[in-house]
Amino acid sequence: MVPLSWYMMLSIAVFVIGVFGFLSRRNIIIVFMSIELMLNAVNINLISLSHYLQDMRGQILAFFVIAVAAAEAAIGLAIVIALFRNKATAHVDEVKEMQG
Amino acid sequence: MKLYLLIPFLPLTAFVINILLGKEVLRDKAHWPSILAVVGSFFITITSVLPQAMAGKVINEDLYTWMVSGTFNVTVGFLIDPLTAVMLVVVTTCASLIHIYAVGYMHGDKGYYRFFAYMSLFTFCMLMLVMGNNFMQLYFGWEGVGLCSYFLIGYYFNKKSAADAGKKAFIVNRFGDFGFGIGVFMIFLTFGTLHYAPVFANAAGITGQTVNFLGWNVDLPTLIALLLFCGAVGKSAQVPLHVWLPDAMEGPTPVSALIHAATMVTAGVFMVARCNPIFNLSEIAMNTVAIVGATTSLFTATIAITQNDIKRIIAYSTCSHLGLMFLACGVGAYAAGIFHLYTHAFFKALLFLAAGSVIHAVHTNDIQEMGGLKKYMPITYAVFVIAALSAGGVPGFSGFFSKDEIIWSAYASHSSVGKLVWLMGTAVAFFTPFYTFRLIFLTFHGKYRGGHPEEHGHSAHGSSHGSHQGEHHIHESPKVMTIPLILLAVGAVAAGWVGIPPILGGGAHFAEFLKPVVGHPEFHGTHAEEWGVMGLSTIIALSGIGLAAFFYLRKTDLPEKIAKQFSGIYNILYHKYYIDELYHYTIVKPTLWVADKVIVAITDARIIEGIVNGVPGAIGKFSGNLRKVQTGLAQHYGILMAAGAFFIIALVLLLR
Amino acid sequence: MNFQLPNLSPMVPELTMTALALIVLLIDLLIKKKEILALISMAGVAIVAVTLLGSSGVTFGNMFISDGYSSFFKLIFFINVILSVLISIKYIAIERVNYGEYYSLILFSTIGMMIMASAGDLIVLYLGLELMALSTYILAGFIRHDVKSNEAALKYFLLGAFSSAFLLYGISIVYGLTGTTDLKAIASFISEKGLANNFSLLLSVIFLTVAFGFKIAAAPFHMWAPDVYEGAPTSITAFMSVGPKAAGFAVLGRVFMVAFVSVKVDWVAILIPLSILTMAVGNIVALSQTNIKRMLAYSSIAHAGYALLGIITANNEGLASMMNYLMIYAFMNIGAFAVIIMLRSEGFKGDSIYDYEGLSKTHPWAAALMLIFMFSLTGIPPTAGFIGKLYIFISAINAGYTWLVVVAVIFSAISAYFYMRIVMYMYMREPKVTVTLSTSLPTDFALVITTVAVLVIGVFPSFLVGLARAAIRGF
Amino acid sequence: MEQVIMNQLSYPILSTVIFLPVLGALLILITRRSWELLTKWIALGTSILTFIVSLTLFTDFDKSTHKMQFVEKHSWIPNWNINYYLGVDGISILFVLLSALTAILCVLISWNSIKAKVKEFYISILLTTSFMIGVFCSLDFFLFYLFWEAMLIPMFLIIGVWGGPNRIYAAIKFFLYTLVGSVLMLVGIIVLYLYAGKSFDILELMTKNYPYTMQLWLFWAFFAAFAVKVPMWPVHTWLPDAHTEAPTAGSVILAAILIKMGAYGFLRFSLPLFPEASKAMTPAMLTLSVIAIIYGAVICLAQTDLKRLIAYSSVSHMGFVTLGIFALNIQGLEGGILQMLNHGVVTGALFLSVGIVYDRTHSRQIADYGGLATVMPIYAAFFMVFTLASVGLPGTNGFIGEFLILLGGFAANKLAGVLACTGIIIGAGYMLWLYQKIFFMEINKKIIGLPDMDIRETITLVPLIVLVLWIGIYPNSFLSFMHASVQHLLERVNAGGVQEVNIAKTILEVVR
Repeated sequence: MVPLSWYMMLSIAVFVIGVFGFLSRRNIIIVFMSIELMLNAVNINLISLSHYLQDMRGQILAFFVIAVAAAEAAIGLAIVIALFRNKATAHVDEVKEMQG
Repeated sequence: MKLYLLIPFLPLTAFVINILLGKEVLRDKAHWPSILAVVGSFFITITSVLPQAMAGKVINEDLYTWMVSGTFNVTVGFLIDPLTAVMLVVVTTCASLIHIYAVGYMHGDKGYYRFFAYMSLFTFCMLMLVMGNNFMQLYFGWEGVGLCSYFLIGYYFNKKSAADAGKKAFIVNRFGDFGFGIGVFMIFLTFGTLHYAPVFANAAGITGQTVNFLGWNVDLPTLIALLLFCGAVGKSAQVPLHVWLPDAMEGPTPVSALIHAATMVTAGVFMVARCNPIFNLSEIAMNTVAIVGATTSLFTATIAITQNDIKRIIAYSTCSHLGLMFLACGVGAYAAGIFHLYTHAFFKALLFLAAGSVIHAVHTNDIQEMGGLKKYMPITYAVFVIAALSAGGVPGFSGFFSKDEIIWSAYASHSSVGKLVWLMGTAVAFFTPFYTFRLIFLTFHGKYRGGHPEEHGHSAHGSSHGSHQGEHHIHESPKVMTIPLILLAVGAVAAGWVGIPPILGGGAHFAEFLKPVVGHPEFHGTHAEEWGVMGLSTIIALSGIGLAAFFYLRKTDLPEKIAKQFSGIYNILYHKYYIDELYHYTIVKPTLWVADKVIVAITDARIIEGIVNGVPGAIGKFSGNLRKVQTGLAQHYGILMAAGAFFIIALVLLLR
Repeated sequence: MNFQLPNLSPMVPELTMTALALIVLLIDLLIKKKEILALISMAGVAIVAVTLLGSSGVTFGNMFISDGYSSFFKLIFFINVILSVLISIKYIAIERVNYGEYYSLILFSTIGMMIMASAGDLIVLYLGLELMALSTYILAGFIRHDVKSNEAALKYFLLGAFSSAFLLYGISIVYGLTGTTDLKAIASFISEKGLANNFSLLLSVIFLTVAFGFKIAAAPFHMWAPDVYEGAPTSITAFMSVGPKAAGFAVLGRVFMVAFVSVKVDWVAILIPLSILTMAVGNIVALSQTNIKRMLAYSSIAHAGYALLGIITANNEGLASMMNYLMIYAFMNIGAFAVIIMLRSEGFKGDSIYDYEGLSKTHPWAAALMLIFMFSLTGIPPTAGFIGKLYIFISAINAGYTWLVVVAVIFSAISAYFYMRIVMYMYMREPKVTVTLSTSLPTDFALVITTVAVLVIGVFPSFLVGLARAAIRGF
Repeated sequence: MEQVIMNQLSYPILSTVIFLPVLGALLILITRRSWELLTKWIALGTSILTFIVSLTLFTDFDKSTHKMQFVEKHSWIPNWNINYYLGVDGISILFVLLSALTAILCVLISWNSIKAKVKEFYISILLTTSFMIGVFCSLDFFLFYLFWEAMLIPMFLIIGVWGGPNRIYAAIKFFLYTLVGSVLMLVGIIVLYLYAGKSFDILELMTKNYPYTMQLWLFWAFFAAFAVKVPMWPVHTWLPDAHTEAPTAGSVILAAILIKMGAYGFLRFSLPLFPEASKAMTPAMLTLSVIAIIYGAVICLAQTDLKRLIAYSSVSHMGFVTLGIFALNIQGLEGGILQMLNHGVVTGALFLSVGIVYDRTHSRQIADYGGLATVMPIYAAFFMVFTLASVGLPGTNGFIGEFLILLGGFAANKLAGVLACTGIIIGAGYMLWLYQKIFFMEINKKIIGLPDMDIRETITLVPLIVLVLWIGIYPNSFLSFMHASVQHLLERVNAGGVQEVNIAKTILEVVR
């Protein structure tokens, strides 16, 4: 039986990777992927806890998270395409028209 | 009906009539309301108030309550007692004669109605001051006369020197009133009321009381007396605060005669006499009054010798005589002081009016440009000599009796400074006749020195005029001016007879008349000493006249030689001991400098404004920097969010 | 097994609202004149507001609570929708984005908010939040041809997703600790098991604070707000500055006061510096703004700081004052945005504060209204802004945070400067550019509502305050 | 509540006095922009009507009791126990009348000097008047604070829109100065409200005793608001700017009424609510007042701008008022209140006169004037009376106020009294210097052909001349209003804590 703490450790690791990916990468798509990564880290955590607690809630929430993540991805890409059409850039750090 | 109420309110009505109707309606008839009012008051004083006072009947009634605030209750009330009666006589007689004189003197002046309006207002304030039955009304009259003197000195307001003189008079008086005001507060704090009757009745109660005043504890009666005396020093132009009186000569001559000779300046002496119960309680206060009086008298007498402006000489002589009055009060002889005030009013007013008539004729104040006027203005000359004799203290004239009374009471009094003050008094007795007769000889004797050719408008009195051939232009003043002169001359001679001392066979009625109010100082001194002192002062007076004659009649070049030889002393005297300049550099200039540099520039502009504009400015700058944190990059925002979360975790860990 | 439908009566407002949103979506296909859609949606929202009255109760195994607290917030959301729709009818026509989806997206976002307000369970809360967030992301980028709008949407999306990740992580930890996601169950679990100073619980509280802090634009997490408010279409900025913020506070109030009530000391200690920082950043940075939308963004951050005071008092009175504050904030904020929209006409952006110079000469009425809103936002008495602040300060001082109120009061005095600057430009400067106002009936109607509300509440606040107190009674 | 006498009159007089100007403002709002004359007449009519109505206050006021009169109390916001609670007593009644009178004068003086945005101007003037009267009549802290802050808005506009060249800086400085002060007071009010069991009723708050430390904190919170308004020494720099930049009517309102609210605040709130704290703080307050007197007076000596000089003279005069108030004895308090009234009349009149001259020469520099007495003799006479009143010459109202204050101040603290007296000397200095510079000496070529005062201007100044002389000669008609209320105030202040020695304990009794 794999102890719960290992899953927790995995989840934290993936989450941290996601956070750093989000903060450092220049390409928007990579940034999207790191958000997905963070969400999946949470899913791992939820599933392992749900199994550990023998309770269905975690898994139900995991499903919802996956569904929402999908919707988010769709909207995110739509926004990126709209932006691309106007400003032909795929790099987050070039999107700084507004500041101060 | 309280007839005496009319005395102050007649001039008030005259003032209101003149102010409202003067410009359009009365124009050059403006003098009628004022003259009628003041002569009316004079008539009422002589017929009803004086006899009642002689009969010993004292009136002390309140008209209406003026101010009520908690236990502080002040009324507008009237006190008629012998002292008030004397003052009323002095004020109303001088005022009436001077009003009549002014009709001639001010003839054709464009502010004619304004002049008479202010003169009536002045008479009203002086009468209220004199007749009041509480310190508040005294203060009211006090400031009222100060205001009128400001108006009248600055009458020729388009002249800068006149406007400055008016302002200077008012502000110097304010310095005096500063002490006087605090004195009045102290009286209220100690006695709980400001009315004369209760205050003087309980005056004895506070002997020996000490009070903590600004840290030192001071004997109460001395403190009150000295504070009141501050006011007197300011108003009666005594030494520290005398600078305004000579400049006050910028005003028209009737003003100088009435206000700066007969009435207003004597208010100080009246106040000291009125408050004698308080002054008697403190030895130190009495001595200060005596010493200040004596020094002023001597000090101004010496300056008068060197002056060349006819009115300024008489002004300094007024200061000197006022000094004598304070000297008398200081040694306890209030009656003598008031008696001198009474006689001084006549001959000093006469001197001023005569000088006015001279100026009116030659249109210049500078005696060096006059000379030999005897033959053109016989009446003025005669009257001038009578006044000079009386002022000089030549026996037989009123001046002699009152001055001698003072010198004798100084010598014979118990006060510790008596002898010193007596010496200074006799010295003054020498200088007074000297500078008065110097004036006469330079003005009326010798040949006419008015040589300046430029012609000037008739109405500008101050400036010099008259070419050599202008000499025959000079003529005697019109009737309306000479009659008052003659009447005053009679007063100057006869006024003194009412107070002839017992030693010369007189009944000293004046002192008896004032006894109930000011009491009678007990003197020690034999008849021989009295004769000795009187003789000494007479000899000195006559020698003064002789020296003046010798200097200015026979050897006219001598004064220049002496002046050059002792030029140091001469310059000091001529420049009035440089007091004006001293005040200017020690008080006026530093205050303006502080106002200009320190306050406007530093405290207000830099410190307070600095903070008031600085703080928002700093916030603005900080907001500019804080704004830069918003770089526009989404990832920077993400970093900051993560850092924020991390920061909170750290916070929680620390707090646990 | 018998399938028994749960009692849906508390859900009636949400259901009708969803129906309305779908209808609007369908009708959009059929008709050309999009204004009709606006009318329909407004009428629909009015109907839903009516249904709100009879809908109190708990359902779905108390995952969905519809009590006084949630209905008060729903009232705020409905007012927000109606006013936003009113001011956007002419505006989106001018911006040439006159699509029907605009209205349905607004309705979907409102549904999300309503669910958040009634969420009794962390999962339902998450769903409501995501529904609101996603629809608002699109709305933020609605002006497709304008780069600024796209950038706003992108930033909002990225940071929104980032914060919802934190939210989820927080929820998972709580779930791990207490084995449940139901707020009341969590509370009873914490109090029984005595998890008071358990670090992981605090960690989850912090993660939740981050997520909700992002939603209400509290200080360290506020960076998105200025850019998104400036970039997004003005009507959406108005919508966003009230709706999601109020929903954020609703959730913050419910989760912290119900679930974490026993660890009150800790989260209050967290929220105090947050509130001070929010007020500071909001008021100070606003001083040096030249774009009026950006300035109002920072002012809305500052107002979030004041509302946080209500949460910090951590008692019913505090929550009532916070609710009252948000309602008043809704009116005055949308009023101010309505005036900005009036300035937006064909060739004239009307964004910079210098465009307001001499407005009192050219359009005295618009200037007068803006003056009222500016004074209300500062919190000067005859206006509602003062009442909001007063109620917050009374409850805060009552809970012993006098020093915090002094700090808040000083910041509101600082805020006076940038609000007065607008009044100063309008009244004390000569007009440089001739401004043609694009007045339309709906915008005028919205302005009338907001001005009347600001002045009436300012002078007779007892109705609103009473409503807030009644709403909190059942909490 | 035994403290209060309900309104006996048939109609709610205080509410009418407060809301009549608002009604006038609404009327003006409706009139068309081009009918400027109609706007002016409506404004004048309303202000005169308000004044007449407020006169009935003057006649029906019962001087024997310290209780609040003409009281109206209606519940307003029950949730916080706030009522619409109005009442007037000896201290506040005079200022209601002064405000009503000033409104008329302001409308008259700006008849043809205000050209731009006439409608908004008269609306602001009427609103300011109504809020000011509201401040003086309100007995509920919330209502007081509402009027206190609301008055900032129209005043901000008056200074900012119709002011002089540097008006924006002056308007914002005025606004922020007052706002920062009053928000601290708001915190104080709420703390009081909560401590006194959730009640905003001032009279009820006055009956309670508060712990000393709390009193100190609250005293300083209230001090922040009132000291800015008075203005006391360190926080006065907004006054010269606001006065010089405001239009004539604006500076008249500022000088006549606005400044009085600070001192009124001390009287109505700081003294009765925090007696021990006030007593402990009196030395500090007296020093600040004395500094204000001397500082204000000396700085006047160095001024070149006419209005700025009069503004600084207000700082000096208000220094006297605060000296009177914190002397904490009957003479000081009554002198302070009377001096507030006098200062309102005199400085209001001085600003009106400056306005009259400003309308002709459009210059405020003293150097541009000279010899005006020959050009405009009637104007010179009027200005002379006001200068004398400002200098505090007996027979004018200034003297009565100043004498009582100095008497009270002297009794409270001799050093303060003596130093304050120097203020009179410097006061005489700068006022006479000003009068001489403008009216005497050679006629300045800039003012050769100036017309003298016309009917409208004379009508504006005549009532003030009457007031100056009336208070000067027979002050009891005004002092009698205050006796009961001041006595009650002193009992309240003395009741709390150490028994203040009644200054009238004269040695007289000791002697007898």
